[in-house]
Amino acid sequence: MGIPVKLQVFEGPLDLLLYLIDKNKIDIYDIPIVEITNQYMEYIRAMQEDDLDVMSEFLLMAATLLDIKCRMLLPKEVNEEGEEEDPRQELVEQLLQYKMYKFMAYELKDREIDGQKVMYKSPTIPKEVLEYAPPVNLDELLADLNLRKLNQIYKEVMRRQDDKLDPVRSKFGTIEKEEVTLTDKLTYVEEYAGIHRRFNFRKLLETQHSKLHIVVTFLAILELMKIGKIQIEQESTFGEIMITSMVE
Amino acid sequence: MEIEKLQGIIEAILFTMGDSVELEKIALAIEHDEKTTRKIIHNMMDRYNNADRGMRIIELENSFQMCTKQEAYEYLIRIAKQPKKFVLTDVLLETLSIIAYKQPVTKLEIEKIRGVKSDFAVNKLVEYGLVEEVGRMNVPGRPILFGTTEEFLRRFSVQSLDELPGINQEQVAQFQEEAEDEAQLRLEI
Amino acid sequence: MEIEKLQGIIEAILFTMGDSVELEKIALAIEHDEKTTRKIIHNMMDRYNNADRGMRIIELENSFQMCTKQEAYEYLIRIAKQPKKFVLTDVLLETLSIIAYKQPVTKLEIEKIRGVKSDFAVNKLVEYGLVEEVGRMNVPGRPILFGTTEEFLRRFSVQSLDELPGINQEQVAQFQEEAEDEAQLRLEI
Repeated sequence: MGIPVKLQVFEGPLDLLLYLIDKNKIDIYDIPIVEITNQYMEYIRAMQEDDLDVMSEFLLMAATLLDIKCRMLLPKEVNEEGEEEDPRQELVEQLLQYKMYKFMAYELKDREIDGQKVMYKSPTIPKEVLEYAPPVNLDELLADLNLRKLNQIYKEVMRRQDDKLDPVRSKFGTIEKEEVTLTDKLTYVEEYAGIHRRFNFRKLLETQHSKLHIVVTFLAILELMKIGKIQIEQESTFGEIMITSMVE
Repeated sequence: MEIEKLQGIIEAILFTMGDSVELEKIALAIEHDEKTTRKIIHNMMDRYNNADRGMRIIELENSFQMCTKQEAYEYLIRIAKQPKKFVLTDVLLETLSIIAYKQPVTKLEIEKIRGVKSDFAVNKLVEYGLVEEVGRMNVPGRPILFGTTEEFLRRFSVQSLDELPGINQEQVAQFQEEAEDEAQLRLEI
Repeated sequence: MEIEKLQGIIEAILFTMGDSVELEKIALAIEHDEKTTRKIIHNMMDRYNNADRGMRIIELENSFQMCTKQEAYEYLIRIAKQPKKFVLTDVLLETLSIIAYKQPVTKLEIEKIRGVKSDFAVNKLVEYGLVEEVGRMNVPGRPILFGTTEEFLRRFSVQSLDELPGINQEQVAQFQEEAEDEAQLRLEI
């Protein structure tokens, strides 16, 4: 299949797949995965996309297609009920769902055309009436809110933002090759624990400046926990991990 | 009070406010219960069907709003300026339809369906006032839940969410059937 | 066109415009001469006298305007007097906490922290009198800086912002610096 010189712009991998299915007049329940994968790969190779984010989405789908292709070649997988599983099933469901919302979008567009022919009026409230509008009732509004609660909310918001950043990985600049031994790290963490007594796991990792250091520090923590020199606790899922030194 | 006078008052309220007014408020103002008030308004809506009336009353969830009839549009735009409306691209419409039908929905769910990052689209829809945050999901990370606004109903001439074209899950089943039929058809050819 | 339909169109025009509309313009829109148009409107004015109508049309010089009947005022006041239901939703609380602890802060920064557009939330907080403009940032575009109001401090019995747990003026200064640096950065890009 030749690729048109001017590539159509696709909103995403599903959009491109639907286009290929439509173009080839394929039964969505019986996608010839080899052929479609080939066409799909040809398309993304021809795509002149510099945006890595956009590209990675298309590549992820390519990986999925290749995975399905492999599974199609292997003996059929059987589920708990003893039925054969079609490796394409999940993709088919995703495509159908996406297709439905695309269709609904067109329905909405029709509605919008009608909606545009209707006009509204801005409020013309006479002054005499406006004077009666009650002020905001702050007592009611702030009823069970206090500064402590507000502070908690703030902390939660900021933590959510921190989580999005990935404090560890966002600090990786260049990875330099260097020797880090577990023995060195064991000494370091032990000393750190001796000074700080009770400290935050995240804080400790932040003192480490390379991936290798972080990994070895992590191993050191596990080792120290095993031999009972430190104790680790985490109050809630995704909560802060606290480390306490058990050495007097 | 006679029903005519009540109708006059309701008309005045809807006219003055311009915006949508909650049924509850109208009921309180005319000192009748909500059921009666709704009945009166529905009755008015029928009477507005007359050719000599240029407005109609629309019901949006639990509020009412007065607007012009579609038929008057071609004459109206000779005088009135159409409020500037942003164009909804296919991407935005697609995202909007997912939010409309799946609400309340998180960005992650939208992205799973579309297969692409959707921050830009969701943000634009929020900016246009068609979509809003309706709360947070009670799972770790507490992701924001999105839903459509009253402005969405107005803009798409939908009286309530139930009225969205084919909102139910049956639609999915229907699509599946269609796809099957299609495949069947091709087999037969 | 039948007279009824013309009346409907004129009604729609006067409704949408809200303001007074010149006879000349109305005549042009309905494609009739001014004399006929005036006659039609006068006829409409009579019909508006009915008890079931809440508006009336008034003539001013050479224009017409639709307005609420005086009799409806007491009911309109009842609507206005009904206390609005104010609720601090999750969205508002989050935004308020960010403004309280990061002030002075721009809308852009709030949006960066929350990950979504926050115009609505900020506007509501301003409407509630909890948040206000405290100045403008000295960068191109001069974005508005928001901070909490005195009323906010009173409500939370905080003497000054220093007393907010976990915030001090140094931090505020630092935040502002950061924000400025960022704005600078954006300029350079």
